[in-house]
Amino acid sequence: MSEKGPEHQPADEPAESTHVSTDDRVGEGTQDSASDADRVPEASRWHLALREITTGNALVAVLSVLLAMFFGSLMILFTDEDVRYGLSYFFARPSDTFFYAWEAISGAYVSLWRGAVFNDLGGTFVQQIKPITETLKFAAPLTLAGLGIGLTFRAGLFNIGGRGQMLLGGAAAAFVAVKLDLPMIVHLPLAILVGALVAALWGGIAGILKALTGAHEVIVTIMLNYVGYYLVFYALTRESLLQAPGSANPKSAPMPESAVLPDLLGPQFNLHAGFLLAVLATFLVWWILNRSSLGYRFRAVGENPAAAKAAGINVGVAYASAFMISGALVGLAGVNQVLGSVTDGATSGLDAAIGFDAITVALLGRSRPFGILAAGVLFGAFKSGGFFMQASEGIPVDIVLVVQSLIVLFLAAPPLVKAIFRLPTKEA
Amino acid sequence: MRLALRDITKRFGSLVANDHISLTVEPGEIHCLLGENGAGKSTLMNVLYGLYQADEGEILIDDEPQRFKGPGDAMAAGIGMVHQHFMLIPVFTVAENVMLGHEATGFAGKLDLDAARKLVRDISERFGFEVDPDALVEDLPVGVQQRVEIIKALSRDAEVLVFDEPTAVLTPQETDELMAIMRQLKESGTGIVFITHKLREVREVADRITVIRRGTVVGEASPEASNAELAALMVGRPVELKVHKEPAEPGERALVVSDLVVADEDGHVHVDGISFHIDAGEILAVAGVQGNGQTELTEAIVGLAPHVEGSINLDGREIVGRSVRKALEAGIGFIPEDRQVDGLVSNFTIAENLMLNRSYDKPFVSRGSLNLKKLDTFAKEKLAEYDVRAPGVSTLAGQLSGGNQQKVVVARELSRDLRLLVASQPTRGVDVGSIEFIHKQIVAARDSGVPVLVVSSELDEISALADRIMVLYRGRIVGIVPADTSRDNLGLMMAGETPEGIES
Amino acid sequence: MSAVDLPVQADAKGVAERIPGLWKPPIVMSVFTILVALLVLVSPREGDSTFRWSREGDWFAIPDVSLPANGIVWAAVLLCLLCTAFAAWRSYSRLKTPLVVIAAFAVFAVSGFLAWAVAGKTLPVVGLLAGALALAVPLVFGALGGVVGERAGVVNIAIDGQLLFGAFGAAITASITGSPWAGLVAAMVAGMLVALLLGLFAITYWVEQVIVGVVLNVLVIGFTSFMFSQVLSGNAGALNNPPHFPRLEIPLLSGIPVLGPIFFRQTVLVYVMYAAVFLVAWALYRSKWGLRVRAVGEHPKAADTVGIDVIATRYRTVLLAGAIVGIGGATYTLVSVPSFGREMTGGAGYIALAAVIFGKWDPIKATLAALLFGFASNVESVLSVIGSPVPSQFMLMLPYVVTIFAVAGLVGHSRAPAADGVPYRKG
Amino acid sequence: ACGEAPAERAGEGKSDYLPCIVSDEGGFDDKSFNQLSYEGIKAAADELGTKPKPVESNSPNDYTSNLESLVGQGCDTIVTVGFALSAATIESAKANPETEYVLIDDAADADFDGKTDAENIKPILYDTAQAAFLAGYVAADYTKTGVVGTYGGQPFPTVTIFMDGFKQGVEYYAKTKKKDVKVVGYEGGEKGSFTGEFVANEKATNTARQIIQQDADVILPVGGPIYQGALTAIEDSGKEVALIGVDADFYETDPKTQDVVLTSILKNMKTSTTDVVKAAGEDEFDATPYVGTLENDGVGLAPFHNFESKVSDTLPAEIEEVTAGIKDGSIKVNSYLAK
Ligand SMILES: Nc1ncnc2c1ncn2[C@@H]1O[C@H](COP(=O)(O)OP(=O)(O)OP(=O)(O)O)[C@@H](O)[C@H]1O
Ligand SMILES: Nc1ncnc2c1ncn2[C@@H]1O[C@H](COP(=O)(O)OP(=O)(O)OP(=O)(O)O)[C@@H](O)[C@H]1O
Ligand SMILES: [Mg+2]
Ligand SMILES: [Mg+2]
Repeated sequence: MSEKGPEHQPADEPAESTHVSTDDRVGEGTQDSASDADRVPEASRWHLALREITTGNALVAVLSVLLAMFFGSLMILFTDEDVRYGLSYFFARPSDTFFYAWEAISGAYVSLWRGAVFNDLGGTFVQQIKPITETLKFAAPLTLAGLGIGLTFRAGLFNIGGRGQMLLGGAAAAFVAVKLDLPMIVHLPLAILVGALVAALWGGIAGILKALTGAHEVIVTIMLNYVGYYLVFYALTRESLLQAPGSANPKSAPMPESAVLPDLLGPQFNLHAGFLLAVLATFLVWWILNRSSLGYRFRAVGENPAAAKAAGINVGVAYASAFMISGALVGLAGVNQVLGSVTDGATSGLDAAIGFDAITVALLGRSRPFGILAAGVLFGAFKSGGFFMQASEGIPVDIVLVVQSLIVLFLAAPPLVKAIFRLPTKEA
Repeated sequence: MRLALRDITKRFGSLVANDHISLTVEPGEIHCLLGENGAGKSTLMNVLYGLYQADEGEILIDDEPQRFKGPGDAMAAGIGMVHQHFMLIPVFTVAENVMLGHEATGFAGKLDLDAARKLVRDISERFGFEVDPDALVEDLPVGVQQRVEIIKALSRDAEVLVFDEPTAVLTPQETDELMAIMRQLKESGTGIVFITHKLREVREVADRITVIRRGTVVGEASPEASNAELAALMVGRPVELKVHKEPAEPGERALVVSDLVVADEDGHVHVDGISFHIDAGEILAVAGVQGNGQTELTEAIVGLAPHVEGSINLDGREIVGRSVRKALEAGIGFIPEDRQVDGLVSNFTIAENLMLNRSYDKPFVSRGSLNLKKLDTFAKEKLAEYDVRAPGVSTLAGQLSGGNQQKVVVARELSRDLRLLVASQPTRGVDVGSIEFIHKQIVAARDSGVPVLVVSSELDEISALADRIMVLYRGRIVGIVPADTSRDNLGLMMAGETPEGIES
Repeated sequence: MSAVDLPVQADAKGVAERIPGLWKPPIVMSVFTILVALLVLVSPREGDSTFRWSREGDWFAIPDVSLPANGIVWAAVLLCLLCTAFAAWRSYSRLKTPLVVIAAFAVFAVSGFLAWAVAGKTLPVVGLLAGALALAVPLVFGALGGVVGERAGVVNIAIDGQLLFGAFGAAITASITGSPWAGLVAAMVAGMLVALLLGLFAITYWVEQVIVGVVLNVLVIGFTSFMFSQVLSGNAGALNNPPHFPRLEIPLLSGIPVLGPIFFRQTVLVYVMYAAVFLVAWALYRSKWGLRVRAVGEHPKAADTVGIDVIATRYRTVLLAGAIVGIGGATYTLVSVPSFGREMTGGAGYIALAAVIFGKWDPIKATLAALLFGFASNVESVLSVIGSPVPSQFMLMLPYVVTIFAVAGLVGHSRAPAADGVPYRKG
Repeated sequence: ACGEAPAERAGEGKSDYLPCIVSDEGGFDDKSFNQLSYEGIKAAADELGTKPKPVESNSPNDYTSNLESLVGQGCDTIVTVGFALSAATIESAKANPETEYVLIDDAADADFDGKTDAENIKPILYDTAQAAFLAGYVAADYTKTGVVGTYGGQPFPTVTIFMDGFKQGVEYYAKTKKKDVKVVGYEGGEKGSFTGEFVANEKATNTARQIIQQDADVILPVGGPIYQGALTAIEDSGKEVALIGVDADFYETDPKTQDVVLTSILKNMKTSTTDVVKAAGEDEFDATPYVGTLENDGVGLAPFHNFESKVSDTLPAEIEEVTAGIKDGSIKVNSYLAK
């Protein structure tokens, strides 16, 4: 389940890029390791560098993105009104079609860029750089949830329960936020903590059931998504629980100031401390996985539960604790939503499908903490840019889903990308 | 049918696994291939069988060059292979396994299982096997599984049969039976390629011997050559075949097992009320045909078995009902019988594997955090001490050859303060050079006062290591006998009989 | 864990198998017995519960059964207790609880609950069961496709994508051609298209199959939603107005009381489903095709060594699985509702995936798992219509909670085909 | 792909007034308020000679960003649809006092002081219960089995207000006419049958089926496209079951329903949105809240169309009467808006 990523590996980590199943001695696994590079004589440095560029991961990544955008363009072209209009008299004046096509595609991607990174049309500096801060804002929950899901991957588990964990975490944080009246120093941390804790317990159910009864975690987490959703929905319709007093809508009261994640760059930007939380969590997860004994055991259990068990590692405890930590992280994504991004009240939609997007984020980040952070930022950029693109070009944000998923697919299959671009493949 | 391999070269990346190897197999000949782990024997056979494509060279049958695109072509040409790792589908019956790939069918592709059953029975009869065509392969003892492999090959009228390390998992009796079958096949004109690490077997059946080292043929040897000569040819240096060991000096009673019953989760009893003891500084070797409770016995001691009754007492403390971790912390070292399944995490580095059983506490963990420096130093030490052939401590364990993987496991288990060592099949599939080394380590552990329980299906290994021998049959003890008990008597006991003059 | 000749990955995953599950049935059964008893203890109901068995068109009418609600519940509790005691005795004797006892227990517990919930009202039993079947149809096809693909060693998380794309393809094609049959074929093709992508990445490029599946689902959602808003909604009349399969009563059979209306007054797709379940089950275990598919999924290398083309077999099987799932997709737009809608499968593919695992990769058991889910959903629907004493959110939770209990309590660890999810690489 | 190449492309905007609209999670093809509001803004834009900018939301995550993007695009008027967008709309309105906002289906009153929280928001609300009350009355009169049914997508107030009014209408009829008519599928509050999603799927069909099996011969599905499930269920049942539409007149918006639609509960979002946006485009934006009632024709009952001959002769007159009663307050219809 865990793919070894292209990112730089700490010394103690296996620096391989492909998962090689244990009885499978055919793999290309050993080939692209660092030791491979060591063996190459000095003289061919330049040659090697060239090869590294044409066969390396960076190029594949860039090409994957290009390829995905190409397919996205096709969809835009196919549905763009102007292009179809141009096509209606294509043979009379083909140049129009090409002009419209260029307009449509460049318009889409330029606006994507403007919405995600830098808006050169913005009147003020703040407006110009606001997109990048929006990107980071969207990156925060994706990263947090991605970290949680990536962590379970590393322990050989599959957590599809992101939605439920986010909902429970967010709802619990909202509960603490709206029901208690405390000074910020206590209130905010308490809300965050309770959110993470409740989500940890919720996530833990899957791990504990797996440990105790062997119930398949995929089934349990899928089912818990629905159960969690209806639970939160129920809470939102009860004033004693979450519903805003006096309101008939299934929505909580707005979060009080004292429980809201503070803005990072002042009020003119929406970027809040949730991003900080995500970065901190990245370091924490990195430490857990690579430097802590707990993480070592997670990885051992993930790679070979039988050997881990024979070596005295309690596999059930590892499953349960991995799921709890994962739940807490995913729950923090929910907390981030409620206390940071959408502070006007919790709803049953607070998860914003991030629980599922995060699976892709974790996969794209190859379950490596910093990879996940990078993937989270990339997806955040797509999200932020998507809104801008929709508003300015009228292209539905769904296209972003398509481009995103294609990127993940292509990145996961470098030989395909290389074959499409006719690049040399490394010796197998 | 006369088979010839000419100048076969096979590369894996920069590694030349086979370097211009030539080889002929005459009809009615048993041709032995010898070589260390990783010498390239299996690779050569896989090329012959069409699983790999040779980079250079050609395969000739009766002087006709062949092009094998896959095993299908090779089989069609009359080549059969019994693979080092069996190619049987565990959840299929014998008949299904045998018919797979050339199924007899009725209406709408309906399987004609009766035809397959008949085929299995016919071939079994011809060779005097007893194989139930409707038994599930996973329920069969390894020896029988091997016969299924042979039936599979014969059911396709193979004229050249390749046996890749077929005896690694067999008992002496089964091995003898296999030898008999090989001779019988040879009589009927089948050519046989036989790969093994056991020199005794080679000398017993070989008509010709080819020795491979590092992908090249280093020479032919005569079947009359001595074990020492063969071993030296294989490894490239003289090898001590019999571990030199002083008589045991047993100390206090260390492990006392009484009335032990071990059942699996389905309630099947595998160990049925056995009692024995091991003293400090003594090796008790457990002999028995695989599947007679040895695995469950070791698992019960380590705490891996689900249902255990009775008592296992180590140094005066009861360990039944303890977790594996508690058992290991009580000082039990455990070399599991299948290193790839239970012994190693193949995607972990050597260093990471060396701390697998000490992931909770000192020396590599303090306050929940890993001490990587210490681990690195430790791993480098052990790499040198145990002569693990690897580029470095951060090499992935899965990339090591079987022998080197086993050394990593042994190094890990022996580098703690042990109160008991449980070693299951410690040298299975390991080449002679590594066997020598691992045996020395086990004896050294004994000499330092550690009680040792060795389980092996290898009588040579049993005799080489044991101070006393315990024979298990169907979960019960047939007898506990001195180390110098004869092979024949041991063989009888392994079949459940008590030979005369032996106290049980 | 012993024999060295088994493929390693088969065993490396199987640690949980050592966990003894003998006591799970009695434990779960006692929990449920207590729950049912609590119903009457905490909130006893007034009046009679009426169970209606007959439908119009039956050969003869079975009269309604009307009994005091509390009485039925107590009787159910008693029977449940008996079953639990029996299960406990079996576990004590280290024996497995027979499936019949579990099934009987389930019937008693469910009857008790239903009697409690419909006190003073009438429960249409036939409608309850017929609806359960209808709700389960896409799940059954999804699960069947999942079973077939995974038996060949390709994990299919993309069932949801295949259902959705099938529904999409069926809607457009049937709208354009005016024929639901063309729509059905299109749905199969659509399912195969997704399967082709799955195969390309999972089989040819060895991409982790879970990744491919998850991502394909997202891809299909993105694509169909994009097309829906850009193309379909503008031309709903021409492109999103499929004709649908009419209900087809099987003469004679449909008149059998209780069974007739449940099984034989359905659309043609349901009859296709019966055939599909039977065919897949038969072919998987009895035909040459099935033997080879299972071989490839259990031990591809072994299959290769006897001359079976592993890659081709996997491609063919995955495509077939895609076509089967596609039929399930067609039920959305050709049976259930008269047009395609954004994300209209609502994650049914994931439920089907759960049914695959729950059903232990067996076509019949997976079908039963899908039916169980359909039943739980329909209990919710029926009770919410009749009016149940439970808030709607908790009723809506019901099928999911039931599944968790069933998986944790009764099924436990299930063993996938040994090479499921493991790409095959040749030397 | 042939034809003449035009010299100049027609249909480009004449006005530089830019009306915009943000949907909630349902999207503009929800066959409900998003769609109707969108059609409303399109109609207004057509009249004004401009083109609206529509932006869809997929989650609550998106509201703020979508609003910001639209402000960035220079929108003059932004229509936001649904209570879910309320908070985001208030926030955006406060930050951009120059821009005009129209919030549909919510009062934009997060602090419950009875006043709109920002002066540049015009809330548009509909007391649909009044029209649903009439529909309930019609259903009760029409039914032959004495059972009518309803089901919803999710228990949101904008959904349950229909079910609530409908139930009251049926009960009113039962009481005044002393006839036994029963409502299945809704008991008040959140107790009732809900499909859990605003999606047309087997669950929707099946729920309708169950209602029909309870002998209901009039059925009111509330929640965007879920009524499509009822169509299938009605056809499958082979019985004479009538459908009551919501939001718009189904007879017109979905020809497939023409044979079964008894009447529809109108929530004139299209018209009100058009009116408000047109006024804004003509610089006559007025932020006073609008509550659609029977009185101001904001809500109402659609004609019986094909069913004119099937309802009782006296019904139209009785409906007139009840309408008058509701208007003058002599008949009380409870709803969260009326309290
Ligand atoms: N699929 C493969 N990919 C890369 N290298 C391989 C592969 N198979 C074998 N090798 C390499 O080829 C060499 C020969 O391996 P082979 O399996 O033929 O050894 P062997 O002689 O059969 O050893 P053993 O006695 O351990 O079975 C090894 O050094 C190994 O590194
Ligand atoms: N993924 C891999 N890539 C490259 N080489 C590999 C890979 N897996 C195994 N090898 C190599 O294959 C060779 C054979 O290893 P293998 O584990 O097959 O041993 P074996 O054939 O079982 O031999 P034995 O068990 O007798 O030592 C080893 O030298 C090992 O380095
Ligand atoms: Mg070998
Ligand atoms: Mg106010």
